[in-house]
Amino acid sequence: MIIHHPLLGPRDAQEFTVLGDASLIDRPDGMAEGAPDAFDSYLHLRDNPAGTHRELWYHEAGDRSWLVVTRDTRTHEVMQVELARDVALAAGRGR
Amino acid sequence: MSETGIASLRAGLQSAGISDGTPMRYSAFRLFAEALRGHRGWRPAWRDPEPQAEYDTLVIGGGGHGLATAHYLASRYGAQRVAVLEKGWIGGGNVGRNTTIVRSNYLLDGNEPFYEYSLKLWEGLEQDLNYNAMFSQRGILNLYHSDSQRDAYIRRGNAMKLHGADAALVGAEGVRAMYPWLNFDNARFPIQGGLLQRRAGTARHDAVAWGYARAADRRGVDILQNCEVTGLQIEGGRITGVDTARGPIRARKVGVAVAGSSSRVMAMAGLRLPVESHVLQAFVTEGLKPLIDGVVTFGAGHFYVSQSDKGGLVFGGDIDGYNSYAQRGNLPVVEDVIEGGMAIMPAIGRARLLRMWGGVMDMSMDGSPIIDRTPVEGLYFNGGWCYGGFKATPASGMAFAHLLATDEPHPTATAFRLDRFRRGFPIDEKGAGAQPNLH
Amino acid sequence: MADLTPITALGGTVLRHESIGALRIQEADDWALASVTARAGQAQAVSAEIRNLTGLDLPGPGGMATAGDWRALWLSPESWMLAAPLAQAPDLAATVKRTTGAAAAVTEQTDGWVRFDILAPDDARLWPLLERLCNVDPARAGPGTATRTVMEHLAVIVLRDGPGRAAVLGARSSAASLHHALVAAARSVA
Amino acid sequence: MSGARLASGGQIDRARRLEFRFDGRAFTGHPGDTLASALLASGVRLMGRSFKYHRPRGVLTAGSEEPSALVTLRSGARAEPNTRATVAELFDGLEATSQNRWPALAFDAMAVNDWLAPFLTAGFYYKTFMWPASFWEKVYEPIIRRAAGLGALSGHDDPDDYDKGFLHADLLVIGAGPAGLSAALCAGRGGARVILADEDFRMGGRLNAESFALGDQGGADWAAGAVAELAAMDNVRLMPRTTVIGAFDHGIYGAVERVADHLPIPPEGKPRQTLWRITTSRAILAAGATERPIAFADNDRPGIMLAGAMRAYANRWAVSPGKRVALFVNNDDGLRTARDLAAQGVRVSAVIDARADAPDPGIGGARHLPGAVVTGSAGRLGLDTITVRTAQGREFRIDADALAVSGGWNPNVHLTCHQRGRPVWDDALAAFVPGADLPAGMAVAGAAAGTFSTHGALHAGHAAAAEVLEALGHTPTAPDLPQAEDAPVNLRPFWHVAGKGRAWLDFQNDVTVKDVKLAHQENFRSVEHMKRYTTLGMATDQGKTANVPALAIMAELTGKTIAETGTTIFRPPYTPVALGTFAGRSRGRDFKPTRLTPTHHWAEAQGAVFTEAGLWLRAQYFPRPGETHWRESVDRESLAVRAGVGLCDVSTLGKIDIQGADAAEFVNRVYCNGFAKLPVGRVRYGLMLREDGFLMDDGTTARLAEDHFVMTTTTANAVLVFRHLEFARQCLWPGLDVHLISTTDAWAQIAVAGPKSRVLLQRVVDPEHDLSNAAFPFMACGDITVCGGLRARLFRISFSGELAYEIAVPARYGHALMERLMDKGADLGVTPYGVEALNVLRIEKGHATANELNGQTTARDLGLGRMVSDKKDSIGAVLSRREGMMREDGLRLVGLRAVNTGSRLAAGSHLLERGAQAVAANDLGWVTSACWSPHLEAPIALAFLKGGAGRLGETLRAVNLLSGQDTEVTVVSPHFIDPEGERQRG
Repeated sequence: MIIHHPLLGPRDAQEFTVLGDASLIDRPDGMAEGAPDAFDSYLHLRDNPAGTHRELWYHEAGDRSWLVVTRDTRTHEVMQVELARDVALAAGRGR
Repeated sequence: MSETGIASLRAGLQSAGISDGTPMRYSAFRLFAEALRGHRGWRPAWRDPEPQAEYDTLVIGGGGHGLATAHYLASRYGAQRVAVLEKGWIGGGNVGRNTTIVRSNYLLDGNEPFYEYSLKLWEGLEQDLNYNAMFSQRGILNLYHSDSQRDAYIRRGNAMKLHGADAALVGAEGVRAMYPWLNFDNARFPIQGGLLQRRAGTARHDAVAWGYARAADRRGVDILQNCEVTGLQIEGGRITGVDTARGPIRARKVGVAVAGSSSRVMAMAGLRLPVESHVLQAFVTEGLKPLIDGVVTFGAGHFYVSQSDKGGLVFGGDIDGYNSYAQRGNLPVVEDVIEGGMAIMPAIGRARLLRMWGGVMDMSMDGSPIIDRTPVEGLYFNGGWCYGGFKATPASGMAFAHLLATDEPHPTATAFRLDRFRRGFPIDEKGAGAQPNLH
Repeated sequence: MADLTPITALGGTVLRHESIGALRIQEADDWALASVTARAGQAQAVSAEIRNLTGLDLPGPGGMATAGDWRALWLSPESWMLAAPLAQAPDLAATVKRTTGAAAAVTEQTDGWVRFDILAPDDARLWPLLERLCNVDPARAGPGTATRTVMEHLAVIVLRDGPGRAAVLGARSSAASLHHALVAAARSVA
Repeated sequence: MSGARLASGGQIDRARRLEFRFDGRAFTGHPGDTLASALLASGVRLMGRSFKYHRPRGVLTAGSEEPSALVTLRSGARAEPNTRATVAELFDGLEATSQNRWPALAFDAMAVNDWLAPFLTAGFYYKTFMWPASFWEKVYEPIIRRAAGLGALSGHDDPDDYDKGFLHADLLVIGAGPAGLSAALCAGRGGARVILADEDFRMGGRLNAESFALGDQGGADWAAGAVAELAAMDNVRLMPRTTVIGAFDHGIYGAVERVADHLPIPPEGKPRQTLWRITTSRAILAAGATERPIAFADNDRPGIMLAGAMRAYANRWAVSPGKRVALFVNNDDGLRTARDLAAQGVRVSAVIDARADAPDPGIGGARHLPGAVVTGSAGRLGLDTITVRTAQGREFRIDADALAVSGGWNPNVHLTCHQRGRPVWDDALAAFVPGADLPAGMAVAGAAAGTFSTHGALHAGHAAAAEVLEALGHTPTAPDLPQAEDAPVNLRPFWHVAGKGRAWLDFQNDVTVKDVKLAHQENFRSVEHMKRYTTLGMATDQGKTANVPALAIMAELTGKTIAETGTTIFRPPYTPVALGTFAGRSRGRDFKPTRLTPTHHWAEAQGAVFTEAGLWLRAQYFPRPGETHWRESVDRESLAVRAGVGLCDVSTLGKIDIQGADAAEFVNRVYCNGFAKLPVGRVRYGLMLREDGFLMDDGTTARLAEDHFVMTTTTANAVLVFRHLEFARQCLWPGLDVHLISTTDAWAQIAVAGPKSRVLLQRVVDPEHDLSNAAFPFMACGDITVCGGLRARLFRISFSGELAYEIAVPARYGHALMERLMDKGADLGVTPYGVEALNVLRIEKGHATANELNGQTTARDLGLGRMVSDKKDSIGAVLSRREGMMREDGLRLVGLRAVNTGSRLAAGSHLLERGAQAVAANDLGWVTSACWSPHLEAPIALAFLKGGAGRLGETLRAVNLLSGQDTEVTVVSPHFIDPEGERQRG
């Protein structure tokens, strides 16, 4: 596969490590009410779509950026690649 | 042929159950007799019936597990009015695209009794099914390359023996005696020994599906091919039937055994699963004269191999690592697997890779399966087999049949619960945590 | 100065040089290295400080810049590796840290890496070597680029100085494996 | 002798002779020959045996689709089983051996299977061999296994090297026939970066095999001219002998270049083959087409070959296939064979054409039999006669030692299907053509797309390339293509001749029309069921010639159209590829890189024995003269540490530099225990959890400044932890000001351990640094200098439980520092120790390592449950408190001490009560790490024990059922040595 890194352009997927669903960005607050159920759902349950899937890739043998790759799990076509940091910030994650 | 000869042949055919109306038994005699009459007497291995409007039990998924479930429901639990619904052709999923290894060399209490039970069912499978699935107990040897790997295998081997399975530890010289052409002298990770399970082996994967299908069909199970389930009918939290490509079918109980597509089917019931779909590639070489007697796994790379009866080296390694519903993978994993092969078996360098293919795996959060009820009454789930589903086929079928028939987990499958993640009872053989692509 | 004698990454007291066909592969240890990462919101300040110190304009993604004896290559977002002649900058990280202060995270990197310079008469004779080792498109890796990629399972940075010239930075601990890979590939194409 | 070399013609170099041997017999050929063409020219027809029935086999094709003429090429460790003689390029000294026969090719005892054929129908083995159960492995299967397989591997290590590489292009053209050459010319002239790959050693495709002209040139000459023009272009890379094996995601194509297969052995340092991964924006598949046979009884005899192949042998290799040649065709293209042979002076005796309205090719002396079919063949080990049935139903024999068969052509659509694409049936061509869902960026041109005429192929190739050029922003030049034949496809589908005998579909796997009928009868009717039940298409040729006729027959039987019946899926590789090629250089010792510690060469000089730790090599122990067993060395090293001072290279631990205003907050969130208030100049032990609450890693982390930490990880988890921290930094808390960089390789870190460690260190640390207990207490850290100003870091941490330090210097000085420490500590008895002694020392102290942190254990299991802070949100804290992980009867790390000091205690043993039966229900836990403690003079161990905290003092058994060991052990605290920690604080 080729991942079009938003900063570095087309790069061999062999330079990357895949983590999984990009919803792993949405880590619940561990000190909040209902944290055990929230963490169970966050860590364990997946939509696992046959189709568009947003997922986390890490440019391990590259610039060490975590990326959110939007990819079709039926065709492997990549529709979009973003810096995960930007995605997380846009989702309201900060400190 | 003389008159008396024909008469005695007829008598023989009758005694072998060869007359219309009775199930056809396979045997050497039957084969001989059919050969003499140009094989005109063989009947379909299973029927292609029209779907009925209603069944007691529907099993969604005409793969190994679904067909085994139907067989055991009918043969062990006396179930009637059972149908198996298959989207395409039976045996077309992972039972038809795996590397055929059967073993019970598991570590954890949640797993080992189940896989050992499965192995025992394998040992009687052909007689049970009257179908030669070519289960061959050629042994599996897990190589180790370090002291800590050896320690882990000693722990595992003892766990196996405590559960009644067989296990033996073989030193480097013992490995050399079994496979003298392995790379002992120029290895990056020298072979120190291996954990051997002699009762493990391989089977003819397609034949497992066909054997179960034929056996289930003989007991009246309707096998409905090209019958994709398009919706689940749920009323008041209870399942009442399914919609299919061949029309709606009502049922009291529905078991889902569609590993690889579990999330898609269970989503019809509004359920999210602790499962991701991943592609696992497998490989076979051109046919070669016998070289590898049993199954060998490399402990310092992603590679395992056996040799089929046709002579092909059948091998595989790790999953590609990205979510996928496409039954194909990419070159980096091909290279990774074969590098592992060449690391321990430099003698296979001139064998040629004939074919590579991919299967879609239900990768669960702990690498272990799920056989359980669901929040929807009457809807049962069997999945999360990762890439270990083939060996589990008999026990999975039996345990799922048990659950469907009795509403209770089978004694060997009590740990395979859906809520084990929430409750903190993962069955994590690799210790890789809740990341499916690491299992 | 310390009275200890260093060894090279390949474990010798002298640097290894190989000539294979038209290619030369040279172990090199004459760069001091320090990573510089802008603290939150400090990228412009760091760029200015580095320009003052070195004359370098810090390069963008995948790029490499040189100014006099100084060199900077892009590592990751808002992070660069600075290089200077080791003889003149024995404690490069401290020098840089004095300049950037709290605006940057600076880490000494001189000993983390091994460098092999690859010299060929021209690009046409350089690429047969590189294309056997890493998946880098020649059209995107001309002079002035610094590409982080993989060679024979090793994470490396491929620097392009000019036609026929490349340098490969790899982890110091695997210097021997990287050297072996380079030499084997050179023999294959020689 | 049937075949012979024609007096003239062919693309062979008659001036040079190449000697070769087949089954020990000497032959000669010429450069340009394949093994098959040279054997045919020498009159050899019998080249192999089929898989199941061991039927005699000759050549069916002239290309890589060959199912029959398989030989073992070369000998010894270089033996290559199952090599297609039809693509093996002849070289001087070539050695080939026939296979799957015993004792000889002409007298094969296993041919008895052919007599047993009535019993060995499709799937016969599923129906028998079940009684008695144990006989399967013992009796039946061994016979089957020995009979099966084709060639044999040598059992020796493959002596050749293989390369891998990466190429990039704007356009990859696959196949250098008329369409491919035309496409490459167009794209090359237009300025695109083009790769043209062809599996043959001579580019030109069918142009080399046909007799017709392109413009005023012969086809082969035009091809040679095109290749010469392309070779002169800088932007075009020609890759002959290169098979594109697969179309993978995102425009990546796998290709295998046979670099040295046409040489006796590869030159020194050069690879035998190279695996290329080609990344390209666009690809044009111009892979041509494959001819298919017509099935009739005994259609598998040597001497029966495809019409196009026979034409290729005559035109390209100047080989006459026989003395009397007959043709059996259902299409006009096949008739060309008759014309070409006749033009070469070969006697064509009959043209049998299944079409009643077939045109007469007008071959002098040949009988033209429209509407006729071939119903059988005869001849021992090769064709002598065929039986023909005319349109009128009259049957008679015709003498023929060669028969050309053509059932039409199948476009080579394989690569179009590698990504879900399904070919579609074209009734007009009676063939599958590429479907609409091609891999992204791929176009198909020429015969591969069903455009069979040369004129059509040339123009299609040009048009496809022009489209690519325009898409890439180049301007295509106008086509400059020669006049070429433009014959329409004239074919009547005809798949098999009905009859009683066995009519072969899959020549290698011995699948006949009868087998397909049986599959239908038994309800194996889907194409996948048919394939799997009969094994059709599963041989080394993957059914390139067999599949379409078989599914046409299945369609007949089910009453469906071929389009409805569909086809099986084509998978990579296009043709089989040597495994060595996929491995490249990553084999043997080079399987994975090796990481060496900064003191590796020093340790080597000391005679250290090394062990693998992940990719690292670490000194395991340092044997001294007179020590005959590793235990002697390890005991000595361990005791030296406890009594004096020892040195161990611990550089392999991961080191992560963490800086930023929020560094403390960050570290506090990734460790489950508190780090926010760690003072500058101090080190703390940290436990890192995965988000699921299980232990991920542990290590010590030092605070060098308010905004600067240095974290250490275990050797095994260094990469994993770094990845995890970057995930937390970028994805979870992108607003924190924190920055990470690995410094693992930058530092040589040496543990200086033992009561005399301070004394030794004071001799190398520069005098301004006060190492007294007051100034530099246990868990202190700081920047120092050594040996006259060398920057260094000192950590007062202890893995052994003794007074101990770890000192770090720039990696290039590690070797020298080790020598200096050895030198300065000579009078203190300083002793280097390896990881074995390190392990003994840490077991004695009760420290966990990878054996305990195996990903399945919790902080609570280690007895460290209280370290998981509930006052903060750290990764893993919430899920670490799940019910299943908080059980009172859960596992707990304990120490074990053998009751009998002479007994053995093995890691991996399980724990049982005395007298308890060895069954799972009685399993109390297992031994994680075990050693002989030279300090305690007893076997000791660490173990996870159910309810372990409450069982101290109990006597249990450590049982290893694999070795029969059953050892009584006392449960003790895991801290065997100095549980109060006074030594390390001293």
